[in-house]
Formats: sequence, structure tokens, C-alpha cells
Amino acid sequence: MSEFLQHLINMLVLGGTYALLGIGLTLIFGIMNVVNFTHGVLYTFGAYIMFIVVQQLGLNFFLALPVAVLAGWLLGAAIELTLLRPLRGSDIDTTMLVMIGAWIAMQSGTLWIWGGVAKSVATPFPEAPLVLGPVSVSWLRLFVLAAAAMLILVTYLLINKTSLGRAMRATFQDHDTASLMGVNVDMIYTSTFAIGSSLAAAAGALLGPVYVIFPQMGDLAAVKAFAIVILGGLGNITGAVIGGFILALAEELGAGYVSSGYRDAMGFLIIIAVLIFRPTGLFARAERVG
Amino acid sequence: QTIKIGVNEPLTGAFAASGTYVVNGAKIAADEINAKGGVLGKKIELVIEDNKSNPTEAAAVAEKLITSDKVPVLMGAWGSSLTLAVMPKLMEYETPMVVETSSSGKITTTGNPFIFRISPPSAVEAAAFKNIVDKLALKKVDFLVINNDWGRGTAEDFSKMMKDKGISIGLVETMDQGAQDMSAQLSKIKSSDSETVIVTTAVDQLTLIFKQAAALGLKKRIITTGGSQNPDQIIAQAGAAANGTMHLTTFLPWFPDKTPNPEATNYFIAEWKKRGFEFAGCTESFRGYDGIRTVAAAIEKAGKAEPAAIKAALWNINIKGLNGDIVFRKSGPEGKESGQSQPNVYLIEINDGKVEMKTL
Amino acid sequence: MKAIVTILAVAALGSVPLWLRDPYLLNALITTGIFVIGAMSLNLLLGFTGQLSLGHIAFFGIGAYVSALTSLGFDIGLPGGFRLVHAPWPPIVGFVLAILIAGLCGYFVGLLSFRVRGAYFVIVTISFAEVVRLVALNWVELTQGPLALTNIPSIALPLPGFGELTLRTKFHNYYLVLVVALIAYLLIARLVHSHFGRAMRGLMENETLAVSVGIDVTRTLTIAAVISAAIAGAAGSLYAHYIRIIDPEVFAFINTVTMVIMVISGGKGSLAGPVVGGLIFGLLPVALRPVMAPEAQWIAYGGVLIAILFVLPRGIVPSLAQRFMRRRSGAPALAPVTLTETSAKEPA
Amino acid sequence: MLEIRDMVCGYGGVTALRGISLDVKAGQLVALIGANGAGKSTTLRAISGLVPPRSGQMKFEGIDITGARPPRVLASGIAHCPEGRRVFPHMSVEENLDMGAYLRRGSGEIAADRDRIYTEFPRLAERRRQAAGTLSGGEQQMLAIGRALMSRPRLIMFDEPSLGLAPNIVERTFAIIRGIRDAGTTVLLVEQNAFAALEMCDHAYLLENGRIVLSGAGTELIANEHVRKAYLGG
Amino acid sequence: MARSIAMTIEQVAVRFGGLVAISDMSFEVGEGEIVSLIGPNGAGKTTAFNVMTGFLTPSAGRVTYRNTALAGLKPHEIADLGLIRTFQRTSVFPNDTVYDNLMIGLHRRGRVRLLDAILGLPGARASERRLRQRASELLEWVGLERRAHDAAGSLSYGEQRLVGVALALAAQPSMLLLDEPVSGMNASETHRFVELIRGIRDRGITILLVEHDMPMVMTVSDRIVVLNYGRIIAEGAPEVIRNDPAVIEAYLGHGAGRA
Ligand SMILES: Nc1ncnc2c1ncn2[C@@H]1O[C@H](COP(=O)(O)OP(=O)(O)OP(=O)(O)O)[C@@H](O)[C@H]1O
Ligand SMILES: Nc1ncnc2c1ncn2[C@@H]1O[C@H](COP(=O)(O)OP(=O)(O)OP(=O)(O)O)[C@@H](O)[C@H]1O
Ligand SMILES: [Mg+2]
Ligand SMILES: [Mg+2]
Repeated sequence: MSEFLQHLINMLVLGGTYALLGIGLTLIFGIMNVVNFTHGVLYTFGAYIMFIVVQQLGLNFFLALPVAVLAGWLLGAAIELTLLRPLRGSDIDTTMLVMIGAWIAMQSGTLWIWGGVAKSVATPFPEAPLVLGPVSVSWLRLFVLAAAAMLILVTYLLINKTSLGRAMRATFQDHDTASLMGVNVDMIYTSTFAIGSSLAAAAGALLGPVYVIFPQMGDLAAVKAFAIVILGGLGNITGAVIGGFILALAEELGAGYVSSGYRDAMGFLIIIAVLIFRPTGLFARAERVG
Repeated sequence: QTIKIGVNEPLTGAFAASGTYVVNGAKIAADEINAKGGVLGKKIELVIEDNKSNPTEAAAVAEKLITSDKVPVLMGAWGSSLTLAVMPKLMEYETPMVVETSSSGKITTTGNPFIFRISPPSAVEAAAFKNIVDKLALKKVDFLVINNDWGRGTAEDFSKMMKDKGISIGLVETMDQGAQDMSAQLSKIKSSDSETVIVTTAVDQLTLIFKQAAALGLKKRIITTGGSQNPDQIIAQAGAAANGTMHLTTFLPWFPDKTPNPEATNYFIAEWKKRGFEFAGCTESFRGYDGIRTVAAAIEKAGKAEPAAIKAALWNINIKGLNGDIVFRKSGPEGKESGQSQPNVYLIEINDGKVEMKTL
Repeated sequence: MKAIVTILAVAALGSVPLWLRDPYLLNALITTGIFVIGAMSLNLLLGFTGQLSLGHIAFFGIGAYVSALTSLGFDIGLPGGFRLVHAPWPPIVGFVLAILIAGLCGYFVGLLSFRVRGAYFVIVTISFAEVVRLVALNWVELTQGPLALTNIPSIALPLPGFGELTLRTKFHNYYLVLVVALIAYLLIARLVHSHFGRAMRGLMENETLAVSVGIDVTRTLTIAAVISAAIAGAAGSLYAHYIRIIDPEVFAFINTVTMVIMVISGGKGSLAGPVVGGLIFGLLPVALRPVMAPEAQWIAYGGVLIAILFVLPRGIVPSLAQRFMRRRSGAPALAPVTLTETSAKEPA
Repeated sequence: MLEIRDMVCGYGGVTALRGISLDVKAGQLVALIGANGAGKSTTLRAISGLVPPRSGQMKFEGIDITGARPPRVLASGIAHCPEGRRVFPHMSVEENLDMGAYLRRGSGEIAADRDRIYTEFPRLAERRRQAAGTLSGGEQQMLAIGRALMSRPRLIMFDEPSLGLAPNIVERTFAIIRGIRDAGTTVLLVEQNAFAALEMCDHAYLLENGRIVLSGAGTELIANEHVRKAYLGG
Repeated sequence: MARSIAMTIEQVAVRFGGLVAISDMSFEVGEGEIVSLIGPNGAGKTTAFNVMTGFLTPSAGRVTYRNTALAGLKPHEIADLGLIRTFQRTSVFPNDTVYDNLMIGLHRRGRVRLLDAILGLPGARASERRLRQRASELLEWVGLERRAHDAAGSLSYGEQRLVGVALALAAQPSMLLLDEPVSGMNASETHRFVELIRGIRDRGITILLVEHDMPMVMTVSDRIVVLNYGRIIAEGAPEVIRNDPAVIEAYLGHGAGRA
């Protein structure tokens, strides 16, 4: 029983992590329809910014977070301006491949600059966990959970309740018509990508200290992020959050009660199963023919 | 005019960090040898190629080193699947290779007479651990191992050894290479009735495991194996969470005097620091250092830089490596045996952020 | 014109081992060739049905494992205390079985995953490949898991009257790969220029409309998936018998990515695209190796990829074909122009 | 108000407009008619900046808007209700209408305009929260018209507004169009229902193969033999 | 008129969540008849087409075509019965040429065995020749020969609608469901289209037409069914419908007599 409770707590913490990974990608992949292979690199980038600011410059942990978010925003904007804008209107596979190129180049760049040895970041949280009866959880991860919840909420409001968010959705549904409505679509493209990137960097900045920081850390994170976005339905933030928790639950119970070798397999099997039942994710958009 | 030695290591991809360490160790050895006049009156030259942590590339790189660069001998290829991929090429071109890191039992048992391994396969490590086990008073152990040949081999060989000793085996949990969250496995181990966990994986995952185990309030004795633990990195990154953990290791850079070859150890560590590398890298890089010294010794002994002669000479060398005598013994099917040397194995413990040698 | 180019290209490729003596380069060509076959099979799905499979390596890997296990034999326990023992068979049988079983997997994956489209299909294929990888990793009794299958024999061709020809040398393997590649190419070419090819294109461009004129989505896509998987399986088999060791790493995502790079950079939906893209990106690492540091090689690799797409956004072959052979039959004279891009590019 | 001189314009390899000159006077309702593929929609797209002109000149209220991008054209006072509905499929009816007022400020006035549109097209009011992509064809067309009206332009261009609308709704739509003209907004109307368009317009142009071949008052065009035969089915 | 019945629609209902798109709709279409289905926007006409062609499963009721119940059949299986539709939204294969669009449309006619196609057997080649012949005929029929080698997506709106109709004809219909075929055509073009439709009917093809162009509907239909809010409010000959007060109120408006 206590083992089960511990698994549930783990699921909660891990699910928050996954949701955080998912939301940045929901913008870029779900709304903007760019198969963003650089998502993982931006995640890694956010983590390295934390490392630089906290470990190398010796600045405050909480100060480093907004710095990482801002850096992610800038890098995202730069990627959009240099790599995506010239290819506007090419098909989705072409932009995907450009993003693959950027992923390969940037990841190797990270390796070149910082080397392959993993880094870690000191945090101001106590090392002793919070113990609640038979279960315990680390303070750092509780903080991450809270920060994730906040970022998710902010993103949700941005997309669904602001005029910018509406313009973003409109642009990616029909950019010609959006421009006829007076939307500066170039600006929307750049800012959507930048915001999505800054969320990826935020995820890296929050999770880098939880785990360790190394050049390939983003790869697995990105795969999971894609899975989460798909589970929840493209562009659906609430869906991404729920998708994150489902994936966490599948993995946690898979490892706990099936076999740890098949831990990730459980996650993937859940995805396959969900999509067979609901081919457009858990929260499908309404569509019609004719 | 130089003597070329091929070095086939992962410098990019998943194993980049470790491969780079090994290469740095190898360079120290080459420079040291050349400073002393080289071998057979010629300087040695390392031809270093990146196998991209990818078996296909590892085989291609071996092919390139042998056929284009015409190296008479190789060192490599870090991971077991990389080394295994290279092995058919060694047969094809009849060129020997010194294996410095790979631990898969298969490497020396499939009948490839061009393989000479200086790293301990898990069976050797288990055998060395046997003597220590009694003193630790183990009763029941769980395993948490990386899901590759190394982790799985360790779990298998250690279980066998412990069963013989009357110790019962509990859970055998695995984790994927690259996995970052092991909470699920650790939660399961937390609720089991064993008192000790044997953990086998690379240093990054070890750090994560210690941190996550502490966060979960897992209070069992943790012993790591494999010699890649890099305690300094663990101390630096896991902090207090690393206290009380024990590690089976093959090299003791903290206690040069206790190593089989204190002089070489001191030289190596001094050189390592001089070159500005992180001290933590020592426990990986010394294998590259030993590997090249092994190769050089064999060339010297062979009297010429030719594959067949070097291969023959490898059977006859006896040098003092940083972790024990490097003497190859026959392993594998008769007539096509590979060489395997027997390094020393030590148990250390981390206490208050310091490495202590466990006197047993 | 097209025929002449094709014949010249085949003749050029066929002559390579006669003058290229460097075994390293030949080795690079052989492994590249194997991946080109994989890329051609991926192109059948991606380029002609529009379904991007990011788990294509699964079929390649399944082919490799089937072929290796057929020729090595195995002995596994089954539920209920039974044992399944298989004595080694000749590798050529493994090759055939690899094609059949990979094709069969293609069939099941097709049935399952063609319920979903687009991004959802992408994720299902990734998931499938990961599950297969994890099975290969964890079903140690059958696959040896991470311990790898080693000592896989080379393919031997039975020559009636002469006994067997074991294809051990690079010379032999080069021609083996070339022949398999040619057959795969012809097969795909025939298929996409037929009635089935048109059905696939219809589905790719407007599925609702295609269905309304009587095109059976599942059947069409499944045919494409089966043939594609079977060809990938053949490539995997060649790989296993050439490299002669196989472990779950073969399912690595980067291998799928390599194929995707070959297809899209060369030009998806064009027959020659994956071949051209494949040769470039198969041999680029060889060319970069001597001139720069390992990390820089990857950066350059990514850079070249981006540069190609900037200059030729539709992929090398289609973009060049469009430039040099405007208004030849087949290619639409007047392509639809999506509006805002033109306004972004053309001077006002 | 709007002057176009010798405008040439096309897509990739083809030229769709081969030198068009036309004038829209303030307060007028001007109709543009022509066969399929004549270039009517292209003319509107060129004005709103979706397709950049290759040569020629466009002025709106004396200001040069040649080659201006759509947001600027809209900001200068020209709205374009595009052909083929083009609603934002995954957004609700209400959000679509709000997109029409994207450049406007003042939420009170916007809400009032929205309510006016709901009164004109009660169907849309019933469907406020429905995703626009699931509306019926005619409902989408109503939404597209409503959305264009939301921007409160000085010149509004409709591309086949009656497309797919029920006869009674067509009547209402034409009444709305006449109504906004009467209220002082200038209208440029492309219509396949040539008879209705010519009947209600102040001035009309006939486009054939990318050229203006005829222009005059609506009644003149109705009387024209060629027009009767080719466009009015008579 | 003692016609045999081609299609029967019995008590069909369609709901989307809480929204009732069609409630209890029943009518029949006779072989060789031209029937028009009209009604206000959002009345459920396209939805009815979607039910008849298998794109939607009705919440209740059944549709039978030539004695085959359509329940559970997939759209392509229904198309195989010869029941072919066009779409209200322009619908073409945008990146293929107009000619290739028709070649794809000829799918049903061009079926050959997979192996024959791959091996390029004579049967497959002869079939290809026939298809090309037929594609050219259709192209001529809709008057788009000039645009044969342009990508369909580059055509103007009205031209794309023509391609849509040609595609449906290419699929060898025995019954054709046309969803607003003349929207986007002017009166003269519509006249020509009416002739085309009559020609199609004369070849024995049954036609069910959805259209808001009243002059056209009135001239071409044998019978008209009027739908409002998913319910049939009137049914009968054009003259009857034209003067039905309920229809005038809900749909025609009072100016309908004009134009
Ligand atoms: N997106 C596009 N890409 C390429 N060519 C186009 C595109 N849109 C239109 N054309 C071409 O430009 C010409 C004029 O088209 P336009 O859409 O302006 O005609 P139209 O008069 O509006 O016709 P319709 O009444 O059918 O809507 C046509 O020949 C058409 O093929
Ligand atoms: N997928 C869907 N989800 C929700 N509502 C839908 C969906 N499809 C159709 N509807 C609603 O059902 C009603 C009937 O739509 P339908 O398209 O059948 O109308 P129609 O009679 O064809 O109208 P029109 O003449 O405007 O084309 C409409 O009110 C529409 O909003
Ligand atoms: Mg038009
Ligand atoms: Mg409709």
C-alpha cells in the first residue's frame, strides 16, 4: 500500500514535469504545425543557462529562472527568423527537416562548448525530503510542480483569453485570412515560436537542477513532449496537461508493477491504445466533411 | 617516420563524455612514451577516430584505421556493442585490438584471437568481490542496473556469485540508458525486504539515483559496481545524498600509494591535472592510459610494428598498469582464444563528502 | 532522356568496385546503399502516401533480427513450459523470411495505425518502433538483448552446379546491395506509376475526396505499408549479414532520422530522390571526417542539410527537375501558389 | 476613393490580370462581373495586398497602397471578405467575429456591432459557441460576411457573398450591402449573380481574361447584348 | 410514374452532441429521377448527403440504395455501389494536374490486380490506355481542356467546382449526389450546366441535387423535397413547392420569383 502511495506521489510529480514539457510544444507543434525537432535542444539550452548563471556566475537560483526563459525566447526568435521565415509556405516536411538539421548542429554545438560531462546545479532547497507518513517527496520537485502549474496557467490564459492568443490560433488555421483581419502574421510566427521556445527553456531550467545537465538530455524529453501533445490533442493545453499525467501514470505503474525494462514501453503502448480508440487524441477538435 | 596506433572511441553521441576521457588518457600515455624516446626508436602517433557511439560507424572506423591509415594495432571501442561491431573487422584484417572499457563477457568468449582486454568483465569483478562479501554481512540484495550488456551481465554474474555464498537475491530492476527518472524503480526497491542494493550504471545515472533515493527516503546500503563511478563527480553533484554509498572500483586515484604502481599513478594524475582536465575524469581516462601503454609495450616486445608480431607479443607482455598487472590470460574457445588481464578491484566508501578506502 | 540518365547512373554505380580499391570507401558505399534501400522504402510511404513514419527503422530492425535469428538458430521457452528450438538455416532463407515477416509487421502496423493520420500517425510509428526496441532489449532469451547477436554468417547464394557462393568480400556485398536496390527501385517505380500509385496520391492530397470516388484507404495504405516494410526488412537483412552483429541499437531513432534526411533532402515523392539524398548524406560524414573535429562534423552535417533545403526547398531532385525541365509532361505547368509567401518573396 | 491604374498581376508563371484600371468613387456600390477564371478574385486580392502587383499603381484616398501588405491595407480602411468562406475552422463563431475587429479598440462598440450582426443573421446567434468549421456552408458564408463587417471599413470588398446562401438570406445579404452603401460605406462587389449585382450597383465593370472589357452603369450593362448572352443566361 | 426506387431514406436522424441536425427524415428517390433537396442554410442537406455516402453514421434510421442497406458500409464501399457525391466545399486534388485529377477519379474503372500492375502485364497497360481516353473525354465535357496540365489547385474557384463535378462523373456513378454544383457559376454557365445534368440523367443516372439557385432547381427537378431544421416540411413538383407558403416563409423569401 505504501508502495502504491509512493508511486502515486511520483506520478503526480512526474506528471507535472511532463505537462511542463508538453505545453511549449503544444504551441509550436500543435498550433503552429512545425514538427519542432529543436524543442529538446531548447530544453537543454535552458538547463545550461541555469548552469551558467548559478554555477559559473554564482548568481541566485531564482534569478536564473527568468534569465533562462528570456534566453530561450531570444534563441527561439532567432531560429524562427533565420531558419523558418525563409521557408514560409514550404511544406511541413521541409521545415521539419530544417529543424532536424538545426537539432543535430545545435546539439553538437552544445557538446563542443560544454563537453559531454554532465553538470549539475545547486539549488536552495533542503536536501532532506518532505516526509508524509509512508511517502516522501523532494522540496525541489514540489517547487517544480508549482512552477509548472503556474506556467501552464499563464500559457492557457495567453492562448485562450487574449487577443494575441486568438491571433495566433487564427494565423495558423488560415494565415491569408488572418492577414486580411489585420494580423501581422510575420510577427505572430516569430512570437509564437519564441514563446514556445521560452517554455521549453523554462522546462529545462526547472528540470535541469532536478536531474543532471548534458548535451543529449533533451532528446528523451522531446520524444515525451511529442507524445504528450499528441495524447492531449494538437494545440490543446488542457489536453497536454492531462496527457502528461496519463503518461506519468502509465510509466510509474508499468515500472512498479509490470517490469522496469518495459517502463517506457508502457507509455508507448498507452499512446498506441489511446490513438486506436480516439484517433485524434483524447480531446479531439470537432471536424466535419462536406 | 612514426608508429601509428588506431584509437576508435565515441567522441560524439551518447558516450561522448567517456570516450573523450579515454582519449585524453591515451594522449598522456603517448606523450609520455614519446618524451622517453618512443618505441623502437620511433615516435608513436595516435590516429584518433570518432565512432559516434554507433556500432555501424565503429566498424567503419576500424576499417578506415586499418586500411587507409594502415595502423598495425587498435585500441577501442569503449562500449560493448561498439567493440562487438568492430570484431569481425579484426578477423578480416588480422589486426589486434586492445579493449580498454567494454565489459561484455561475449567479447572474450566468442573466439576472436585478436582481442586483448584490460578491463574486467563483470564475472571478474564478481569474483574479486567475493572476498569482500563476507565482511559486509550481506543477507539479501536487490539490483538496479542499466539495461545493457554491462548492467545485465553484472546482475547475472553477481547474482550467481552471491547465491553460491548463500545470499538471497531480491528484485532485479533495470533502467534505460539515458533515463532520468528512476523514482518508480527506487520506490519499488524501497518497499522490498532487502538491505542492500547493487547499482550498476554510468556516473550520471548514479548521481540521479542517489539524489532520487534520498528524496524517496530510501535507506538501504548502496554498492555500485563497474568502475565508472567517478566518485568525485558523484560527490560534487549528489552532495549529501552520496554519503554512505560504497563503490567497487578498479582504480584509486585518491590513494596513489595504495595502487599497484604508485609512480605511474602519481605521474598520470599530475599530468591529468596539468592539462586542466577535471579530476573526476581520472577513473575513466586511466584505461586509455593503460591501453596505450599496453600497446606500446607489445610493439616494443614485437620488435616491429606489424599486426601479427604485435598480436604475438601481446601474449608475452607484463606491465604494471595503474590498476594491477597487465598480463593476458587465455579466454574463450580453444585455438582461438582472446586475451584477458585481471585488474585489481577495490571497495571504497563515500563519507562526509570524502572518499575512504574500505579496509576489509 | 530519363531512361538514359537511369542507365548511365546504374552503369556508373555498377562500375565502382572495379576501380575503387579502398575498402573503407567501399564499406561506406555498402552501408550507405543499405540505408538508401531503407530510404527508398520510406519514400514509398512518405512521398507517395504522405504518411510520415518516424518508426521506419522498426521494419529494418525486424528484418535484421529475423534474418540473423534464422541463420543463427535459437532456443526459447514459451508459456506453458514448451520450448521452441530452431536450428540454423542458410542466411538466404533468413533474407526471404526477413522480407516476409517485416511485410507482415507492416500489414499489422498498417491496420492499426492507418486509423490515424498526420501527426498522430507519426507518434504511433515512433511508439511502435520504441516498443519493438524495448522487446528486442528485454527479451534476452531470444534476442540476447543488449548482449547482441554476434557471428551472424554472411549471405551465401546457392549456385546450382557450383555449390555456394558466400558473399563475404566487399566486392560481393556491393553487388548484392546494388542488385537488391535496383529491384526495390523498379518495384516502387512500377507501383507508383500504376493505378495504385494514383490511389495513393489521391489519398495524400485529399482523402475525403479520394474516398468519395471509391478509393479504399485502408487497403491502399496497407499495400503501401506492406511493400515498404518488406523492402525495409530486406535492407535490414542485408545489414545484419554484412555488419554481422546486431543489437537493439539498430532501432535507434537516429537511424530513422537518417532515412528521413535522405528522403526529404533528395526529394520525397520522386523515385530518384532517396538515392541522391542517400548518397549525399551517406557519404557526407566520410568526406567530413578528415577535415574537422568530430563535433564540427555534425555541425557541418546539420548545416549542409539546412543549406540544401534553403536552396532547393522541395528536395534536390524535384527542385532541379523543375528548374531544368519546366513544362514537361507530368509536372503541372501551373502550380497552386499559396498567397502570403509570394507576397513575402516577390518585390512589391 | 480607390484608383487603380494599369495593374498587372499573377501567380508564379501566369499572368492573371493584364493591365487593369478602375475607379471606385466614395459612397458608390461598384460591381465587378466576369466569367470563371476572368480574374475577379485576383483583382480583390491585389487590392488587399494578398497578391503583390507586378506593375501598375493603386491609390486609396490619395495614398499609394501599391504593394502594401494586408494589415496595412486594412488599417488604411479597406476590408476584404474573401471568396470561399475562409472562416477559422477551430475557432468559435464569436471568436471569428472578434477576429474581424482585430485592429479595432473599444470593446463596448465591438460588442454592439457583434450584436447587430447576430440580429441580421439570427442563425449565427444560435451558433455562437460552435466551432466555425462545423457550420454548414451557408452559415459559414454568413459568418464570413459578418466578420468583414466587424472591421468597420470605409471600403468593403465582397467576393461572391451570395455563394451558398438560401434565397431569402441572399435577399437579406443584398439588403445589408445596399444598407451599408446607403450609410456611406463604399462597396466593391464581385458577384456571380450578375443580374442582382448589376441591378443594385452604381457602376459596373466587366472583366474578361484579365482585362476590363466594358464598364458603365449597371442598367447599361444589363442592356448590353454581350452581357445578356454570356452572363445573364438570356 | 411507375419507377423502381433507387434510394430510400427512412426516419434518419443525426445529432451532434446536443444539436439536432436532422430529425426524422424519410423520402425516396426513383431510378432515373432528378430530385432536389432544398432548404434554409443549416437545414441538414449536406448532413443528409454525408449520411447517404457513409461519411456520417446516423443516430437513427436507415438508408437503402438499390436494396442494399448502407448502414455500416464505409464511404468507398458505398462509392462502389455507384453512389457518388460532390462536395459543397471545393474539393480537388490540388497538387495534381486537372488531367491527373480525372485519372485518380477513374479509380473504379481502372482496377487491376496488384501483381499485374507491378509486372506491367498487357491487361494493366490496356486498362491504362482506356483510362487516358476517358479522362480526355471528361475534360472536354467540362470544357477544361485548356487547363488540363495545370495543377487543379491553381484554378479559379468556379473552375475547381467544375473539376469536382467531372471527378464525380469519372467515378462511374449510377446515382449522383450534387451538393450546390452551380454555386460560383453565373446564369449562363448555369444554363450550360443544366444541359449537362439532363445529359447525365439521359444516360440513366439518378440525380439528387442540393442547390440554392432556385431558377435552376425549378427547371431541372422532377420533384423537390424541402427540409427545414432537419425536418421535411414539403415535398412535391416544382410548381407546388414554389407556391407553398411554408416554403416561401422559411426559405424562398418573397422576392423568389425574380431573376
Ligand atoms: N492560387 C493560385 N495559384 C495559381 N494560379 C491561380 C491562383 N488563383 C488563381 N489563379 C489563376 O488566376 C486566374 C484568375 O483567377 P481568379 O480566381 O481571379 O478568377 P475569378 O474571376 O475569381 O474566377 P471565379 O469566378 O471562378 O472565382 C485563373 O486563371 C486562375 O487559374
Ligand atoms: N460536425 C458537426 N458538428 C456540429 N454541428 C454540425 C456538424 N456538422 C453540421 N453541423 C450543424 O448541423 C446543421 C446542418 O448542417 P448542414 O451542413 O447539413 O446544412 P445544409 O443544409 O447543408 O446547409 P447549407 O445550405 O448552408 O449548406 C448546421 O446547423 C451545422 O451547424
Ligand atoms: Mg473568384
Ligand atoms: Mg450544405
